[in-house]
Amino acid sequence: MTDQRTSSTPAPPRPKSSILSSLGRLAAGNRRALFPLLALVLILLGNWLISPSFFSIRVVEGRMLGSIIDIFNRGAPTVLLAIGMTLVIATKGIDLSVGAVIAICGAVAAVLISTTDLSPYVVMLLSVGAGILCGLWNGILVAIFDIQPFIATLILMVVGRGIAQLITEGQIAVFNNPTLEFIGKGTLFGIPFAIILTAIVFVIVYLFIRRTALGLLIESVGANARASYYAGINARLITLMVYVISGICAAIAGLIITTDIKGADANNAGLWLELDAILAVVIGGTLLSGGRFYLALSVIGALIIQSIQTGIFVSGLPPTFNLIVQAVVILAILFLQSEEFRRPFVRAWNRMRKTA
Amino acid sequence: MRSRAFPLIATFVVFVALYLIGYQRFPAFGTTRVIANFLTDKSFLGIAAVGMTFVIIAGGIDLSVGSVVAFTGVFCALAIGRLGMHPLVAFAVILLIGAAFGAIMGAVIHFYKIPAFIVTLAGMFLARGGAFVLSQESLPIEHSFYELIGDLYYVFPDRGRLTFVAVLFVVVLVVGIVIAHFTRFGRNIYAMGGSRESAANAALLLGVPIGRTTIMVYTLSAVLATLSGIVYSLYTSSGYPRAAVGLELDAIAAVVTGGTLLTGGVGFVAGTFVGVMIQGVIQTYINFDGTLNSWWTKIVIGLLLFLFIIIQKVLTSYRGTFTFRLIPGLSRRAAESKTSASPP
Amino acid sequence: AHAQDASGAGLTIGFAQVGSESAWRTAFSDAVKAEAEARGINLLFSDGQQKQENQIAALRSFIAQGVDGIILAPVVETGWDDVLQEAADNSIPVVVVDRNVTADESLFVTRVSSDFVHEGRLAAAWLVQATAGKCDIVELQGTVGSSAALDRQQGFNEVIALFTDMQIIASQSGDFTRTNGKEVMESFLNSIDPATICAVWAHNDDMLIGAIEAMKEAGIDPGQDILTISVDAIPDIFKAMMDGDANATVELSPNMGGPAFDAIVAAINGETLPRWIPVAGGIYFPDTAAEEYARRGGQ
Amino acid sequence: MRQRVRPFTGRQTGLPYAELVGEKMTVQKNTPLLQTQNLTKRFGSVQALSGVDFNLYPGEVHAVLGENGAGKSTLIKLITGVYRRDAGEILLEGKPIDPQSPHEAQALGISTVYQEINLVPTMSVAENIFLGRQPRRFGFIDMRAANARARALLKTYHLDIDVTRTLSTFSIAVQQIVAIARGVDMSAKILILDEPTASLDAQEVQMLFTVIRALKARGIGILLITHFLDQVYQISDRITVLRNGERVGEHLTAELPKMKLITLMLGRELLSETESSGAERAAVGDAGGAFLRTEGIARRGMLQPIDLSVARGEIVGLAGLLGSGRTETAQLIFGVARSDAGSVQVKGRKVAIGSPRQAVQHGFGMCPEDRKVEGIIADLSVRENIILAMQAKRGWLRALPARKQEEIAQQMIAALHIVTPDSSKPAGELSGGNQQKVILARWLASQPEFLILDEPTRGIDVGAHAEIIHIIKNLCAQGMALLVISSELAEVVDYSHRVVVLRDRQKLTELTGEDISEDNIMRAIAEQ
Ligand SMILES: Nc1ncnc2c1ncn2[C@@H]1O[C@H](COP(=O)(O)OP(=O)(O)OP(=O)(O)O)[C@@H](O)[C@H]1O
Ligand SMILES: Nc1ncnc2c1ncn2[C@@H]1O[C@H](COP(=O)(O)OP(=O)(O)OP(=O)(O)O)[C@@H](O)[C@H]1O
Ligand SMILES: [Mg+2]
Ligand SMILES: [Mg+2]
Repeated sequence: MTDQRTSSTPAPPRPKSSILSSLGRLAAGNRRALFPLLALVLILLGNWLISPSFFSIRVVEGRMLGSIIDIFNRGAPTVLLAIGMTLVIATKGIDLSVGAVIAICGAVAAVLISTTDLSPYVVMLLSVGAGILCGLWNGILVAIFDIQPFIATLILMVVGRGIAQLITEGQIAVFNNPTLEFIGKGTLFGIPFAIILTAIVFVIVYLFIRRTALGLLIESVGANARASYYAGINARLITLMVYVISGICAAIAGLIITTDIKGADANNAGLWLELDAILAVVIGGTLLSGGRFYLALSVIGALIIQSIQTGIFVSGLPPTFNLIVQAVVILAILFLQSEEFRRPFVRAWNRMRKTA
Repeated sequence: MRSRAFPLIATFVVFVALYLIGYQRFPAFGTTRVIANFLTDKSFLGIAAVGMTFVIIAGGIDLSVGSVVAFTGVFCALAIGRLGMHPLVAFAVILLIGAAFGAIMGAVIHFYKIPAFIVTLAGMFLARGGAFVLSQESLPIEHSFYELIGDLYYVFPDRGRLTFVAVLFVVVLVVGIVIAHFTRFGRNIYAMGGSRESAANAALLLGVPIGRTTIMVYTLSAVLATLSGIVYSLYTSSGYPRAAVGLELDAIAAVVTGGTLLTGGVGFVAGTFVGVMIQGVIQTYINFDGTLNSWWTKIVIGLLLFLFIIIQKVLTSYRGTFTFRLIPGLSRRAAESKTSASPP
Repeated sequence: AHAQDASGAGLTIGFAQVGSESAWRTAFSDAVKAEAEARGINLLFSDGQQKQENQIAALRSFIAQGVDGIILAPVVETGWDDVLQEAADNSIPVVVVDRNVTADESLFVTRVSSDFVHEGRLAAAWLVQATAGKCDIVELQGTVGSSAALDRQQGFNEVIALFTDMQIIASQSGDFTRTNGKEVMESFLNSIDPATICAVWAHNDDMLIGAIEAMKEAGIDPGQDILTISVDAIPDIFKAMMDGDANATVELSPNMGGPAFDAIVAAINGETLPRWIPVAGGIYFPDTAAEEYARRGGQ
Repeated sequence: MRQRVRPFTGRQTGLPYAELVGEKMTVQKNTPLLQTQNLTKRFGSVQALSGVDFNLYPGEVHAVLGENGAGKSTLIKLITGVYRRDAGEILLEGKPIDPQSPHEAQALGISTVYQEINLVPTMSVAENIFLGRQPRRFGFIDMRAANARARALLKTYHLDIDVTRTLSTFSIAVQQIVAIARGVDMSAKILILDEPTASLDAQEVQMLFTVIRALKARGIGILLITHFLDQVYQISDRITVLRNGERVGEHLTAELPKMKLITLMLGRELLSETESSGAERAAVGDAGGAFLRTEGIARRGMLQPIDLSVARGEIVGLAGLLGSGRTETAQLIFGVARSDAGSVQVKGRKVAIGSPRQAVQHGFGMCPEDRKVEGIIADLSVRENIILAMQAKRGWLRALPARKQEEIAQQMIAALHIVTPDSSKPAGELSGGNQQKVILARWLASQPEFLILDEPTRGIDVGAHAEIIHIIKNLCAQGMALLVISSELAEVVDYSHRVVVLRDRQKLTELTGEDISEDNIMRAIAEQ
């Protein structure tokens, strides 16, 4: 299904399947994709000013290394979470539990691989299965029991970390299994596998959402649940599905984070990552009040957040200032995106052009 | 005919039931000690949660409160300890700073149409970061005024202590209830949150001054968060930049368990009080039990919260059929009893 | 108070723990619980989830319950005056473990802890020896503002300040976690020529273990190309030593339960105690790694 | 004493003495209460208003008429500061004003009832009426007084409801009355009513007009927008007609014949109001066999047991006053609410319908009454709104190809004359009447066998009204079964083969064939 949503008003053609095509749209003058992309470019340039070697890529033992690779590699979990979170937010929901789900799925994988003889592939499946269960739990609370998403997922956010600790008994469950570790540490064609995996997940989710009518129905339910109900849409099923997708994304993120350090850290894995994911979605332009969503721009949003993070690391600034720098940069991006903020500048610019 | 306060009453009933279960297991629950402890230990959470209630009813959210609490504490510690300010002066100054902080967040939300979630998230980073810049270490506050406040408590016969901060919490609560229900500002907040869903904002068309109300709501929340920070600094006699991490989530949980809808427009400040107390009971119960290890503590807290919400849900929707409740918003009109009316 | 059996059997003691933010913390909690069980003490455990307010509430619950004694592992040093006063008013002895508190000394019986500043000094001293006082160091800090991070940094910096050729060339917070330790190390290796880095100094073992992964992926041999030093002495760091990836770790002993219980019993019996009961912590090297690993229950 | 007062002379005002002392009204006629000059507004590619001049005098009812999307609501929203104008002036009593928000407009004495019901659904009726101007005692809101006053106020509209109940629990008609009551109660100088009577029945309309006349007598200027031309001739003094955002004329009502008015509005002649004879009715009867038959479906507190049948190719009208249970009947049939008694047969087979989704699977469709809440999905495009029901019917797995979507949307836009620059415009930005058409299009696109229409012509202009009725008849001729609810009896009488009359949530009687007439329906309702 190609998307033909073009519009005269600021409304929104939906980004296509990749960052590249988003860039293409930028050339086509697409306002919505413009500002997140512009922000990303500006931040990367800023990083390059701070650290001249920012864009350089070394190859060591067949593995590409460099800050720019780091951004994609380190950003992978946030990107994954942002993909799931976008869909959840589009239905007017929110999923606070993703950080805890990361911990659970990581713990499941680590404990299973180190204490049983299961094949690593089975372990991966079981770990993703745990993510599906978590998503189902959230989805059932929200869709069937009609509990407010914030509070419904807050429950799993609290309980989930406890469950993860229960599984690992409060220790960091370490393991040694090259197959499993490949998810987080392996490389394919020199590119860290986590990046490739994330790209694959993105494409699959994108196709799943846009090739079926799911995307439209999600937007419809998010924009007006009651009218959608009258139109004969099964809002319950849709809601359930987005939470499950979010659970799956979190599980994969959990596998990446866990295998990256060869240990499941139930206490810290994915801690506060849900906030990053939500932030990424918002930077991408999806409204927290539901409705229209922009999957590719959420990915850009996640990369922006990671670029800020990596930029801070390479800057050598004392860590005391980390939070302030993040806040200022994020605010700057949001101001840049705010039409109301830009308006006076645009006017002044137009006036200048006229007089000139 | 069902009263609109019904959810509030249901919430309260469940709270009492929860408390009685605790009492049945630990008789000490019945002492004024434990009851007064609820108020004292949850005073700063409660004060922040009152502010959060307004923001949520207005259809927004304020994630900055925990950081504002920390910043306030560190600021007070420095102002009193380093600059030699009298605590009352320091309080006045920080309350003004807090008010300005809230007003700016509100203005950014209103004028630049940036979602509250993100603006206040940035506010959260800024305030916490600011606290770190002021001091990385925890700073003790030693001042006779703090001792004075610390000694200001009423002792019940069974040695329970009604502290100053507990009383302050109750006062803020009462003032909050009055503002919410008996002032035009309060009603405008409800109107704003209740019509956020409508495409052409009904509150705007009805003549609610949206901009002013938005700014005032976030100012109120920030002022109460600052007050909460002052209470926290009184409670601990110190300022610590890492204090109250995640307080906003607790506050939101208290507001929501108190029956306020995150979609805005519906809720009670008094409900928030019950929500805060429920957290107190759960915490005290776990502390009294003393056998839960770290992870079981988390699991039990979450499950009790879950249990509570389910019971509340069942109680408050006993009339609507199941179908109605599945669709948000549908329940209200269709499921509520429509008294048969005679045509004019 | 009536005289008490030296083991403390039959006492009810409340233990306000910080939380379970790290594996070391969990080991610490487990050690205290095991000790209580061995002694027949009825231990009320409270997990503060890294929040002082929760810990204060826990202390007040303990007081309301009328426990015989309280062990407090404070999340932060300040802010305990009022609640300790309340315990004192109710004649409940309090022993502070792990970290210090700034409250008036009369309000608690004693303090059982190691010395974070000392740990930092110890780490620095070893590095000075190992590099003959000439080394460019990258530092992985703990969580910003935590007392462990602040004190370890202070102790370490005090020592290296004495050597003009020793300096910290990059420093960033890794939040005490493996993931962040790895991420920060990666960015160091990208922005600084790895050949110029002489050593990694991590405020805890977990961050170092993450950093070791980062170094390996960048084709650097940790422990060889870049020296490593960290604090905690958790089992996994000994494993790393056995693999030749880590050079030294300073111990932070989790076994503070025994002395703490002893102190409470002594206080109940009216004995006077020293203000500070230090717990021994040494520095460990690869030569004893295998044996330490086994001793600490590594598989 | 009187002699001492300095006599008025024309010199002071420059006007003839006679005009000043003679007819007070004349003076006021010369200074409009509200004046707009050259008002212009553009939304993206749509020129909603261009250079509109408009005058409202004290004590007159001035109707602003035009097709759906002509710019009527935009005119109002510019006056009250909801939108910023691109150009033009607004003068109040001769002085330029520039309200930045409805709040400021209100403060200037302009009170407005907007087209869609714009009240706060989560607040009580009384609070909605007094929002922003609550009675206070000692500085605090006195809710008791507010409730009492609200009750008294609504009494004048013969509405006896519990004013402390949440607004959203009331039907759309009640909400409409509440909105009007609020607006009227606040009106100081000017009252603007944007389609206030869209969901009211004849009695309510008369009540409103009584109130309007009283305001008129007080010298308040009233701007009225409506699509009911009969009402225009009944109440208004003057008419301004807008077409495509331009003013095409201002006339005294008395001097403008209806047909000329329609031609002015549409810019063309109206489709001839066609056939509809008793003979035709008899011909259909139950030729197609009953598509739907309900036996005693009911729900406690909502509807008494009701028997109903609709045949293929038949239009069944539901008539009754407000609150008589028409919407409830539709909701039970469509599965929005689950019935707790009785049974439903579709094509002779017993079925259980527990949700709209199941109803849709059985070939049902329903245009709900409350288009803003239950109908339109404002954020989605016109195209997506149109294909939504069809897509829901296919299930989420089988997406409708984009080309097909566009094709259907274009078809519907053309067939229903939906005014929109293209199919990708967000539906929420369409004018009210066009939104209504989009919802109709949604259900037509899903090709139902049985369609329920609850107030399908609400807010539809005369031209479109005729078109929609035409469409309804055509659908019926093609063998679709229709159940239509409308407050306009004339309309019901026009197209129904059978009329079911409801009162007090109960079926009173059924009229067929020659018996169908407005008189008979009214009589049935009035009968004890
Ligand atoms: N907020 C908006 N954004 C974009 N276009 C708009 C907006 N509001 C109105 N329009 C467009 O302006 C035109 C005039 O709309 P308006 O609502 O004034 O019509 P109207 O005369 O009130 O019609 P109706 O009788 O259907 O209510 C329409 O084409 C509509 O699509
Ligand atoms: N005149 C009235 N006085 C009091 N309550 C009324 C009046 N009219 C309607 N109501 C309320 O409105 C509720 C819903 O009636 P509703 O309008 O949905 O029925 P209806 O027959 O579908 O009417 P319509 O379709 O004409 O709006 C009734 O339960 C009643 O409480
Ligand atoms: Mg209109
Ligand atoms: Mg109706």
